[in-house]
Amino acid sequence: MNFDFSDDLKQLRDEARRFLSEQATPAVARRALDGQERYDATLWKAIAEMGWIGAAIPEEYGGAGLGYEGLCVLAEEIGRTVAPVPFASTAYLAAEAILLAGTEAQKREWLPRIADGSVIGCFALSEGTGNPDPRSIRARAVGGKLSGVKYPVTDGGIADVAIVVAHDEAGEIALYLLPLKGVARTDLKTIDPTHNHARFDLDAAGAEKLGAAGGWDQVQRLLDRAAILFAFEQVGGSDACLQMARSYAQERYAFGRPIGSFQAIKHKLADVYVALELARSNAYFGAWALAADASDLPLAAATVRVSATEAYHLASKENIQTHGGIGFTWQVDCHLFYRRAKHLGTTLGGAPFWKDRLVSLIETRNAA
Amino acid sequence: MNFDFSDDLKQLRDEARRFLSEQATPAVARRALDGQERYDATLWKAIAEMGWIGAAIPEEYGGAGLGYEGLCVLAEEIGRTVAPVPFASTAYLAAEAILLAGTEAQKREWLPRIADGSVIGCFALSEGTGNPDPRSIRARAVGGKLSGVKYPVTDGGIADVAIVVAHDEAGEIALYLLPLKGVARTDLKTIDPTHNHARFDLDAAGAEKLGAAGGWDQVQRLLDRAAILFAFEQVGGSDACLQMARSYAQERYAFGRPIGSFQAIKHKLADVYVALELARSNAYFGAWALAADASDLPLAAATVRVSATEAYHLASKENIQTHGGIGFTWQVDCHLFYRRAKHLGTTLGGAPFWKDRLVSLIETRNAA
Amino acid sequence: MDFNDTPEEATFRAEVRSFLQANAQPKAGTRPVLRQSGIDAEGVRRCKEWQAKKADAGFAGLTWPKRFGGREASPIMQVIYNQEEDNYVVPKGLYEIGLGMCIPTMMAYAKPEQLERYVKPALRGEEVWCQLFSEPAGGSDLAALRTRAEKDGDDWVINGQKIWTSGAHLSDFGIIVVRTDPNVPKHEGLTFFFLDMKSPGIEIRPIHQMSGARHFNEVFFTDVRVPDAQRLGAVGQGWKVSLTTLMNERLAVGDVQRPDVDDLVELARTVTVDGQPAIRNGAVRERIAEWYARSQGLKFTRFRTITALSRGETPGPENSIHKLVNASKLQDIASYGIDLMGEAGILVDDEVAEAYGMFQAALLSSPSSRIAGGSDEILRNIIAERVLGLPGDIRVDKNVPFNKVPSGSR
Amino acid sequence: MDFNDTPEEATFRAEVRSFLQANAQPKAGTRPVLRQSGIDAEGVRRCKEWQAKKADAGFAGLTWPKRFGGREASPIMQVIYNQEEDNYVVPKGLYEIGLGMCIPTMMAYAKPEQLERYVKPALRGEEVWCQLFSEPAGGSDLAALRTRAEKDGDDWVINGQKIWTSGAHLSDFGIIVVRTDPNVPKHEGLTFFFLDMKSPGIEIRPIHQMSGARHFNEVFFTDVRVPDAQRLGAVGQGWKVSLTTLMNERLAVGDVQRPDVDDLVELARTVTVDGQPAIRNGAVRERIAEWYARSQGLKFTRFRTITALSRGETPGPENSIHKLVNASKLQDIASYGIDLMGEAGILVDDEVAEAYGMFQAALLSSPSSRIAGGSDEILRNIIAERVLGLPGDIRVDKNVPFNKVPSGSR
Repeated sequence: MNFDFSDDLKQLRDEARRFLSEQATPAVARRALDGQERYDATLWKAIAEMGWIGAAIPEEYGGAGLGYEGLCVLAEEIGRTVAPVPFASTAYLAAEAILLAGTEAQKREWLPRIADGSVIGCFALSEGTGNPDPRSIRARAVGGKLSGVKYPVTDGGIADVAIVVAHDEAGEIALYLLPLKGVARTDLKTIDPTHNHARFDLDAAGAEKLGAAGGWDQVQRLLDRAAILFAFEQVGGSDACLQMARSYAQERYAFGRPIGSFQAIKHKLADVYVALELARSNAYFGAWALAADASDLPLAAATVRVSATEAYHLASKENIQTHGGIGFTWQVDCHLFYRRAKHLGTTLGGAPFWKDRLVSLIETRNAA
Repeated sequence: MNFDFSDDLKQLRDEARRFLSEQATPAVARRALDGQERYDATLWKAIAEMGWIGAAIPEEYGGAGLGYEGLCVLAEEIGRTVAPVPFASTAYLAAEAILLAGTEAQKREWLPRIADGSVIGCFALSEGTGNPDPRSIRARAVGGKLSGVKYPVTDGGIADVAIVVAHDEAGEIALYLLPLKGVARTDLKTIDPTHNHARFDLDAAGAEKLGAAGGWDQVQRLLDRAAILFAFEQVGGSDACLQMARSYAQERYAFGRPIGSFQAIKHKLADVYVALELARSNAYFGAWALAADASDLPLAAATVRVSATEAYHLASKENIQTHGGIGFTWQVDCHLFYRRAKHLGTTLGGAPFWKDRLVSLIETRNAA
Repeated sequence: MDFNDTPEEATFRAEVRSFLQANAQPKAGTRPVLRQSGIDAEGVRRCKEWQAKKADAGFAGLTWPKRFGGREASPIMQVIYNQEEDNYVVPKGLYEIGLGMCIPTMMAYAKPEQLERYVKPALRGEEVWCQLFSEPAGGSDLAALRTRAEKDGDDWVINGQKIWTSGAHLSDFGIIVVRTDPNVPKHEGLTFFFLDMKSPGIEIRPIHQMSGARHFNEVFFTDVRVPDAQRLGAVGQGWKVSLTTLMNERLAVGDVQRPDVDDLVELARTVTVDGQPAIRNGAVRERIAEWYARSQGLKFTRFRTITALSRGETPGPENSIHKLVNASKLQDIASYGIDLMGEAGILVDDEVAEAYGMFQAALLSSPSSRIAGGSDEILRNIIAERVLGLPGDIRVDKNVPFNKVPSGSR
Repeated sequence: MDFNDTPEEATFRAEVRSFLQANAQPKAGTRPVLRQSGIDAEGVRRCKEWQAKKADAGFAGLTWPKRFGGREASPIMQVIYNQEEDNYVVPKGLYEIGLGMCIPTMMAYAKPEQLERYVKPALRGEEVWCQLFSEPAGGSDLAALRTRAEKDGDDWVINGQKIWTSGAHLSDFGIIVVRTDPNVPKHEGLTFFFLDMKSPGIEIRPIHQMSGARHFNEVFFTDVRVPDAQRLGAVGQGWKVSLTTLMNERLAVGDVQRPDVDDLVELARTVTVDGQPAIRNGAVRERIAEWYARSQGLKFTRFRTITALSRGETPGPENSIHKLVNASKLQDIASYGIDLMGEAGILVDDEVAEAYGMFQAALLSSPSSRIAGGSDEILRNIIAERVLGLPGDIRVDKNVPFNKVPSGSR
């Protein structure tokens, strides 16, 4: 058994961590937070140049061909920051959708431009309030023209192309590839301003179907794969929060002793550590399932989604708590992670959705 | 507003506490625990003589006429012990059923003998695994003869009369009054051996319907009223556990200091205190609703059932935890309360049943 | 047990009601006020107007001595007033600290002529007061404050920094505790003053919270002179005076925080889970039941406190459970509600977001609820030590001169 | 990442499998063994027989030096052996402590001739060993032990009491740590010995647990003589020796505890909620999902540990998470399963109770899981201090002679 990343990938991880700790500082995120910019184009360009966006895209389509384990490793490091870049939207969702469902021509047209950073992607699933559900999809394509309302779309305001979930002429759920130039988009205010979010009002917008209609199953397949990659970001973010809390608890004194010597703090952070390690171990299994395209992938995805979402929410809120008063001020970074935790934990569907799905998958497995 | 018991009732409470702390010691419960006896007849007789069993039974039926607040006060004190007496079965269930549904003649026949302790009652609802549900009732009366299987019946092996939930000839759910002499009963082993539990195998056992058939609503009404009285026992038991844990934490030293000076213990017991106080306050509202026969009674009952069940389970398990190794030995009393907590928390239906019911009642209230 | 007023209480309640009916707007809808981004000039004007009206009608300082414009009423009357006022839209947020904490401390320690000068203007709302206790290095360790005062002639000269001062920028006066002797143990070297917030050398900066709110301030002191006559209590007795102030905090009734469980019920009727209203889902029902039981438990705990008050008893540290339970409940309800909304749960714009963005606002404000005014950890300590009688934490700073106590790098 | 054995591991695994196939019964059904009321004479016979067979086949003491009958294999081979053995019904419970903790301590500290005498009989299961560390006054504070030994000629004379000694009544020998100097701080006055459990003056009494089990014993020492030659390590170095013993505990793999989440799933298909199988209820599904995620997280955490082992790394204190998570999960699953059963949830008779009474048995055994072998609180301390590097608790007993340390009344 070898249930760990290879030395090459660990080296990639260390390099990524070093790069991001210098280039993707909270100060960078704050430019988006304060509304100065909708994403950090410089950072995005640098990430593209290192080949990260196309890490899991095969070399024939312009990717780095590092495979999914490589993308997982990078996801954890990106999650460790609150980098204001459309990495998840582009690499885990748009590129994955095209890889999963696109025709050969579509792959050749789009993937190289995604991999080199010249095209930003996004995924337009939701139509207002609600967790992923085929019954909630009203968007419809008629004669290659998409109509409907989609919101919120993460990175929708800055993307060049969207993968849109809509009904085709036959009433089947399908994925559509929608170039966004000229499409009516409105920016939305959200709890995580370090990512752009937009609303699409589609009125016969020109789009092409991604391969053949795959129905809701295809959407779910995309969500499953993305859930594993998101989980690595969540694990990275949880770890960042735990490290922040730990450092603060070692350095901050009250009653003449480091606050980290009080069991109220020690045991709180031990609980965060436990949640993080469980999530990390489940994420490793997800990475294996993704790389091996295992039949266990859906179950692995739902499992890690549940534990990683729990871990990041816990780690980010208890990081604030450990910091005390300073922790809920705007100028201290704790809240950036708390906001991001909730954003990552609701995009792709919230915990209630994934818990229910997890049990359905257990039932299916047991019935088999 | 006067949201507290009267001075008279507080005096009753103090007297009851004094009496029980002397007469209903854990040593008494251990005689039942060790299988030496199925209940403590001496204690039962003493309780009867003080008029506690008939506390809420009107004087015209031989009761003390103290009202429901009085019975609540006594319930808390009894709950504080793990007394091996059929108080709940007799006073909260059998007597209450007769008061609620019985004819005048039935009241005159049975209540005085219940009040004076000469008749022990019990309530036979369950037919094996499952929470209260009219669909689970198979027992049936034909021509005044009851047939079916009922288990577990708390105190069923020592009772003289049972209130049995069964279908009448018309297929309606009704309460039946079943004298137990000659009825086939088998003792059952349970997690709480300080109460007798039995299985009834009824084969055309002679019984009489309690008043007119009231349907499941009548059963639920009985459960609601009993839930409030049980809650006072649960509050008393939780408080006993908290006091045990608190004393132990003050007296037991580790690392040169009382273990109660460690925040792991302090904060654990603070959480127990919080759960207990919330339950106690909800119980007070239940006592008011019972005494006033308020329309809020069902909602009050479900609410306090949820919080009292949570409080007692928490208090009893963390009492063991606070005691450490000695806490899980047979000879230390912690486990008597842990067992009793689960017994009280499942009789009348477990927390999942009552939580669901609570929300149904909120929905009904909101719709009104 | 009953929920009825005594005849005296009923008379008073009727009086309050008719005052409020004549002078204030009943709370109409259920839409909560979410973003409290501090009080602007117009807000200050409305607060002052309302306070003057209350004072003129005899509803300000209900429990205060008559010679200061009070009624010498029992605390239960204050509760009744608050219950009734809560049904109306009235301007809030300017006087709670001054009237609730500062002036009572003055009444306990200031000279008669100072009381003549300050109490009535405060009661009528003409002068606003703030409380300057917390410091960056202190946090939960309130007494570890470092702002120092040195005697210079008849004055004291204050240097240092206070933090988390609500309404400092709107205040005319403040009460402050400072260190006058760093060579003795923590609690022994403190002295208490009141001061003019317009004194030279005071600089006030608002604190920007993660929720966007700016309720609190940092207050910097550079050679601020305070006459010794404005000292409250003896030199070195500042901690004892502070406890008087903090004791008055205990009775403050927390505002109802939204979303509460009723808002979650409403949300659960609106959003769907697996094609059905969320309220039909067992998991949602279980959460609602648990939070409902907790909310009701707090409500009836408050009723027990009110009963004790009406008997003339003094509520004790057991009241810590309200904030402890409420703060986490708020955070958890907010978080869960957002999860039910799915991806759109992140929307905060009150025109677009479900339930006016109430859940999102609470997600961002609740972390401060778990910290400000006594963190979860401090509240559990209070319950454990002062209610349950468990031993205190081991105190390494006990009997150690303050300037020898380890203080770390942050 | 892969789940494959290395060629060497695969060869070894095949060897283990063929040994087990030839010598043991595969686990047939799923019915768990619930009541482990200690090992009777027949159980001892079967344990001894099986251990001899294992030793003869070279599967006992896998990681031990060859000169003592071991194979000098890497720890991963032990893991592989355990994984495979876990698929078979084999007698257990007699040798874990002796071979896992006592003999490794002997190997580190005993004289060569003692090792010649004791190791092989232990490995073949001919002699049983126990470990005498815990005391009533100690608890989590293991080193606060009071059993004393005084030098008398070439012997030491032991008086006092040990507790929680598994298998004491079945043991031939034991290792023990005792206080030889109460006038120095706690950790400095201890000395370590091995002794004959049949020595005069030893009295063994079983402890009756709340679950009904009688795994543990109290062991009383009255003037028990142990030759100085049986001392392990120097006088006063007993704590250091104890740490060697305890370090060997860390690798012990916890048995799978039942009911686990799969049992809850099975139960939820059987019992009904509101007329439907419980598994259709959202609340039940949510719990199942959360516990499943936790169980899987632990499983894969173990895979990460095994990977580290197979690379020759030594697992550290992070392994504390297994017991911490499992013990509460067991208690919670047991409690919740019983709640789903309603009133009949209290039945314990395995013929009558749902799921063979597995949930009820766990309700009663799980409290000990949260305490024995490191309480929840100690495990969180270990994680906080040794994994996260947070400061230790304030130690009032540090540098204080043991007989001057406050010890309370219990």
